[in-house]
Amino acid sequence: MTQAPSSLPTETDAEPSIATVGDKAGPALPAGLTADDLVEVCRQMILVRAMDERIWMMNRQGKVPIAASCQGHEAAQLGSLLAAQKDGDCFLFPYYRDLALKMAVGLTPRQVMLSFMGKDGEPYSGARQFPLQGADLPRNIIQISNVVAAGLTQSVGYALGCKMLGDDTVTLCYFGDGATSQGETHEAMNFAAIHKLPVVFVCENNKFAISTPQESQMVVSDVAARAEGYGFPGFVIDGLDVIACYEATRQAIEHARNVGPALIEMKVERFMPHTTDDDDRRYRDRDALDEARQYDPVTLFPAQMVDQGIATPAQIDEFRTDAQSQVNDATDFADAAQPPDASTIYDHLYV
Amino acid sequence: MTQAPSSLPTETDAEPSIATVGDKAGPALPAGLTADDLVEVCRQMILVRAMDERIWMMNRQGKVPIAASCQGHEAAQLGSLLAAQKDGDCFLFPYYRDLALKMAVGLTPRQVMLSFMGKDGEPYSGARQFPLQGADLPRNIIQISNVVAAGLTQSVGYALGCKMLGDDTVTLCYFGDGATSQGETHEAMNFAAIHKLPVVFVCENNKFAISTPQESQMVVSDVAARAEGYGFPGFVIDGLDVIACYEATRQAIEHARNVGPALIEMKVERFMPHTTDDDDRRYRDRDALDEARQYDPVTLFPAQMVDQGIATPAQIDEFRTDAQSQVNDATDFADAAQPPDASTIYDHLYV
Amino acid sequence: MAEMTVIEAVRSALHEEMERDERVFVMGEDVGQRGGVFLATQGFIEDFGPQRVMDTPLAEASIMGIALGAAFRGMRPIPEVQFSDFVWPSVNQLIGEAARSHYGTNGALKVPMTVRIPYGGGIRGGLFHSQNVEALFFHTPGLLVVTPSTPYEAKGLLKSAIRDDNPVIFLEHKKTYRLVRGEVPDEEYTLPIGPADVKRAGSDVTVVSYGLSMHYCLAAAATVADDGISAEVVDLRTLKPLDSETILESVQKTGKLLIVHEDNISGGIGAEVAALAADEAFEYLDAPIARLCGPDVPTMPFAQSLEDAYMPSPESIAAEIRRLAAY
Amino acid sequence: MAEMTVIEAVRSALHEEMERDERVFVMGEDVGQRGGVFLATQGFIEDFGPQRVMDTPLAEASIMGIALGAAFRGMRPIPEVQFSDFVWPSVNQLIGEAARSHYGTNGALKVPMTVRIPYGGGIRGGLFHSQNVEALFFHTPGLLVVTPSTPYEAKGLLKSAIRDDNPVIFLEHKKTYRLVRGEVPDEEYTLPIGPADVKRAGSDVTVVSYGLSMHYCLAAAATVADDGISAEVVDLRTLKPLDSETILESVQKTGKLLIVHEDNISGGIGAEVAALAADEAFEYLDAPIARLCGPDVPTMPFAQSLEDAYMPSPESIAAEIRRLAAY
Ligand SMILES: Cc1ncc(C[n+]2csc(CCOP(=O)(O)OP(=O)(O)O)c2C)c(N)n1
Ligand SMILES: Cc1ncc(C[n+]2csc(CCOP(=O)(O)OP(=O)(O)O)c2C)c(N)n1
Ligand SMILES: [Mg+2]
Ligand SMILES: [Mg+2]
Repeated sequence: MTQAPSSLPTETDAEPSIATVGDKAGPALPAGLTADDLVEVCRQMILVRAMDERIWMMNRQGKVPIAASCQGHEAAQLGSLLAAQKDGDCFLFPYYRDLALKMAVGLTPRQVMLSFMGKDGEPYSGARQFPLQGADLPRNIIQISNVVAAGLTQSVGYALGCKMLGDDTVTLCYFGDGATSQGETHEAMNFAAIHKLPVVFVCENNKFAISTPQESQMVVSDVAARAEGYGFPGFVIDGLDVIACYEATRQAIEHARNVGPALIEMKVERFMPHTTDDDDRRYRDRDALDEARQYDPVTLFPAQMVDQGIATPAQIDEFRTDAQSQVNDATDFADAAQPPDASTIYDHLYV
Repeated sequence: MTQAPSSLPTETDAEPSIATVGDKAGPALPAGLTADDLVEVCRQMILVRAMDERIWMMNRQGKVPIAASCQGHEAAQLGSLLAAQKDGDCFLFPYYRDLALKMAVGLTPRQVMLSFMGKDGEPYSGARQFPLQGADLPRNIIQISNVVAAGLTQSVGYALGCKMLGDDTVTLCYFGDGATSQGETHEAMNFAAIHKLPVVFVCENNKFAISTPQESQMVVSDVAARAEGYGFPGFVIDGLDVIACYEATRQAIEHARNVGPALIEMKVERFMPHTTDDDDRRYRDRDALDEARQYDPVTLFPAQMVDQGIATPAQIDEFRTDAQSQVNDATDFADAAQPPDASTIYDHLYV
Repeated sequence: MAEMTVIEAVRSALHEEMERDERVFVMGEDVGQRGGVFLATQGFIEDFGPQRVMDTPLAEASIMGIALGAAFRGMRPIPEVQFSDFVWPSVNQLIGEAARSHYGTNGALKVPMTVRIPYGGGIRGGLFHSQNVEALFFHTPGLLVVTPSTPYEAKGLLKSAIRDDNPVIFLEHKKTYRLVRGEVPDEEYTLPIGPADVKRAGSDVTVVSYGLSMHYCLAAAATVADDGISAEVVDLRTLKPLDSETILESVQKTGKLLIVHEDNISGGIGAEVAALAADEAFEYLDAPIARLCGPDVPTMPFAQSLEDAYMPSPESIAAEIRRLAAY
Repeated sequence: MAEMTVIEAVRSALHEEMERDERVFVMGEDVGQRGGVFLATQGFIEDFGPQRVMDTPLAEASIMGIALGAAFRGMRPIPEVQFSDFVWPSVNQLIGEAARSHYGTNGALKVPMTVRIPYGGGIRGGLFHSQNVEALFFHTPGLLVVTPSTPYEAKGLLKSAIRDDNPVIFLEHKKTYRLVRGEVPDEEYTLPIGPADVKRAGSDVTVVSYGLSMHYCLAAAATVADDGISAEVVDLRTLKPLDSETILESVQKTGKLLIVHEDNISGGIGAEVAALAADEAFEYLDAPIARLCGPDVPTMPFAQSLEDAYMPSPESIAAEIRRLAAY
């Protein structure tokens, strides 16, 4: 039980593989992926980044009360999601930083902007909650709250329900490094292991919980090291590498469906302050941050796709233009939208 | 950090060593121990067992509302405690099954019996709580409640306080296998590791949480396997072997004081039902239980001490006689004692 | 009609609902081979197998979070808290998450989950095996809170709770488990969540209670009847929603209100019942509103003398009724 | 006298007490370099070092359990909950363990620990950054619960809390942090935990409140004064113990009672205040006891329109005072 199945990536795969992907004489496309898939990831990345930047700007204009940026997490979220989408039978419990994931499942920029501005028609909670929190059931997503780690046991319970009902569904649960300190994370992993549940734990480790660096959160260098104590495999992945995240998630889904839980730790960077309320200059080394930004996946991945002849420069340009116009449209649309009617405050308290 | 210090017992020491101890040509006494110490352990064991049996009987007579028996845990508790006592600067957070430990620190049989019968003069809580729950500060013991695992973070906080105040004290925290499932156990261990606190986590693993066998509680075979995920050493010890428990605790205390936390897992047996309220015939295999009882430390350890020429048969006989008379005296005393005055119910609500 | 105890009624309701609907399952510490520490699920593992009668690790927060997740998938979990005292580590999942899942998704998610919690004192449980935990759940919008007092109510209300699509906190008073016996229909029945029940009609004083102390109120009412005092005893049965109509009707009739519960007085259910009457039945009140409740100390101490000092009793209740009647 | 905001007053109290007593230390998420998300400990790490200004992992239960253990050893920890909404995973350590440590050891242990909790809404916090959590702590014997409304109270009460040997739940309303300014003495002072404060004297209606809504009550009282209605505003300041004397004195004078809070109405603090008056000031009451509180939905939704619909406001309070005055 404590051994990794041979098909799963081993820790040595954790070496940054962007260089390999960028290599013109690079390897064949990973199993199950087409060039179109990767071009689509380029499109999503560019769109998400444009949205993310606009949302931040709207906060500064006083129109968006709060936002958590996903800048630096895009490769991890989109690579991982691509595996879930290819699989076709996955259910997702994301967390508040998963904007790329929540958009790439099909939510429109207009819906996203309604959410951040708290307007009527908001898709997750009817604007009762912080942006994109609640549920998007048509797209297989539940995220009840932003109470850190509360979703982990729920995702395990969802996987249990699936198993009891005979579904083939695999549940993917996303969370940050900070969430690993919570007792419920331990409880969730232990239970999933005992019942060999079809669940993948996906840690987006950006090495900070708000201002608290990883070394103040844990002694070990990898969250994945905890998996062994539960008797399931844990893997460390370069979270700036779309393909590596895709591949690890793909194999983890397979493992989850056939054997039991797996833990994937995607090492990512948080390029922005924790949220729009945060000022990271108090605690974040600027040089280290500048250095990290050199590896921005939203710059590197499209460039590599072009280098590899998978995408054309024209396509990328078009994505950028298109993203700006979609973001503009969404902003205008949401700005003009109405807030929910005050009388609805009592709706849906009980079934 | 994840390496065990070379002085600590390694996992191979986990092999039952009673045979070795019992060997007439056995090894010299372990570091720091005298023959008198071991004879005293014999005395304590015999006394505790006599008390434990009497308490159970008193429950059947309707005079003790509830009791958890320590039968099968005596070697672990007394061996471990001996190390703490020899050290001379330890503070203890035991749990509800630690009768041997709570008695061996110096509580009299009369005090113990007052506690189980809920009478005035009860030493831990003034009979406000279940037996021997509360605190015995003169003997360096705190156990606020029997809410499983609640004491772990408190013990870590105590160790933090000691460190902040510049004490040399090492805090020992005792708990069962069941407690390891609780989220707070994870949180306590992680925090202790980060701050390199002087705390020893002592798991008395009797392989059952009430009726729930270890395999329904965890996938791994050793709780100690979790330690690595926190970056401190974990060790598996034969908990029926007084000397092994002494030695492991001694070294763990040293490690805690000089390096940081350590986890000791003492594999023990629970010879009795969970508590006087339990009926273990519903879930416990009788043959396995009978087999386990063959290794009763309260029978074997004194016999080995006699075999080794450390104790004399006459001494052991005297311990038995003496234990019975102490237990009789304690029972009569507590039976005749008064309940606390009803008017005291409002005392000590606030300082 | 069969006579049974409260625990037998609970067991019978659980068994029938598990037979009726495959999505219903129980989970908790020692519910399997052991059949639960109070034997609510005795024999279930033989009838339904270990998956639907699931022994969990000792970790309450996960029991609730996992039950909630399974409910999202359409299962109808019945997580058990072994003793109410151990519910605290799990309350974030109950009051933070479960209670808000429907509201916080604008109606998208349902939470068909019934949390069974043996609670209350009078059984020498001491500080950590006696707690009354109803006040927190009562204060949480989105939850239903049910407190049956008799086998008839326990069975009928538990079946309704299991069929309800809202999260229900189902509180079973431990001391009633074996102490209280009563008639239970042989045929299938349910009782609606919500309505209180006037367990004894009277005209001089209204006594509102629930759970174990409701029985003490009935005993007290019988006692004072000998002195010609007519007490009406209202059994709340459901705390949330509170049946304000039945309470107010009774107070409008008697003009005098006594609320009795074993939970600590300050901020207990009695405060809300008093506040309700002081607002909506103000014109009818002929006496100060009285509460006879557990004192403000951390629940019943272990010693018999101290436990007795804590608990409301038929005698102390009768005295309070007499005082009000004479006002 | 210096004018400062509530958060500045909190910071000043913390700093002074940490200077005064080496055993006082703060711990919590991001209290170190970040200085806390509300900057209550801004600059502290430079002054007191990382051990006494301790960043913890994201794990609330352990924050409380560890603080409690350190208090047992004689330290005087001040654990911070980043937002009240995240206190739930830790409540077992607070209401189960800390509140009972003195009582449950028959007086052997003391718990000199002050839990700072920013709470409350009106800041677009939505369901999970706005919660009122006072009712549970109010209902727990063994705790003290403090809810300052102004900088003067925040500083004086926080200093008393830190010096107290009982566990204190210190609730700071987030919206008052920067909104409410006021005079604070330059010299050392403390305010006693317990007494309420009559913030405005009046003779027609008693208005009882605390925290943010107390300010709305003052505004409402000023408004209705223009119509010749004299409202007395009682700021509870401390919820536990509740200053029943001040409340009852006021009600005996005015004969009319309105309780205002932002927390959900059912089972909130207002219920206890109403129950108290309905019992002990019954003979003086000239009108039904009224409560104007948050509705029974899971706290303030995120959308501005819904948040506004939730919150009591000076206007809605004034209307309620007028209604009572006219009764
Ligand atoms: C239980 C709980 N405690 C505290 C918070 C406040 N908080 C929000 S996010 C956060 C840090 C989370 O860090 P991590 O899990 O690493 O995710 P990241 O933001 O870095 O992606 C904290 C402390 C919370 N939301 N929930
Ligand atoms: C939080 C909590 N949940 C449940 C219980 C009920 N309970 C008491 S002891 C116990 C089993 C504990 O097993 P373990 O930790 O292995 O200790 P052992 O009794 O085997 O020595 C349970 C479930 C409790 N006391 N506390
Ligand atoms: Mg992080
Ligand atoms: Mg055990």
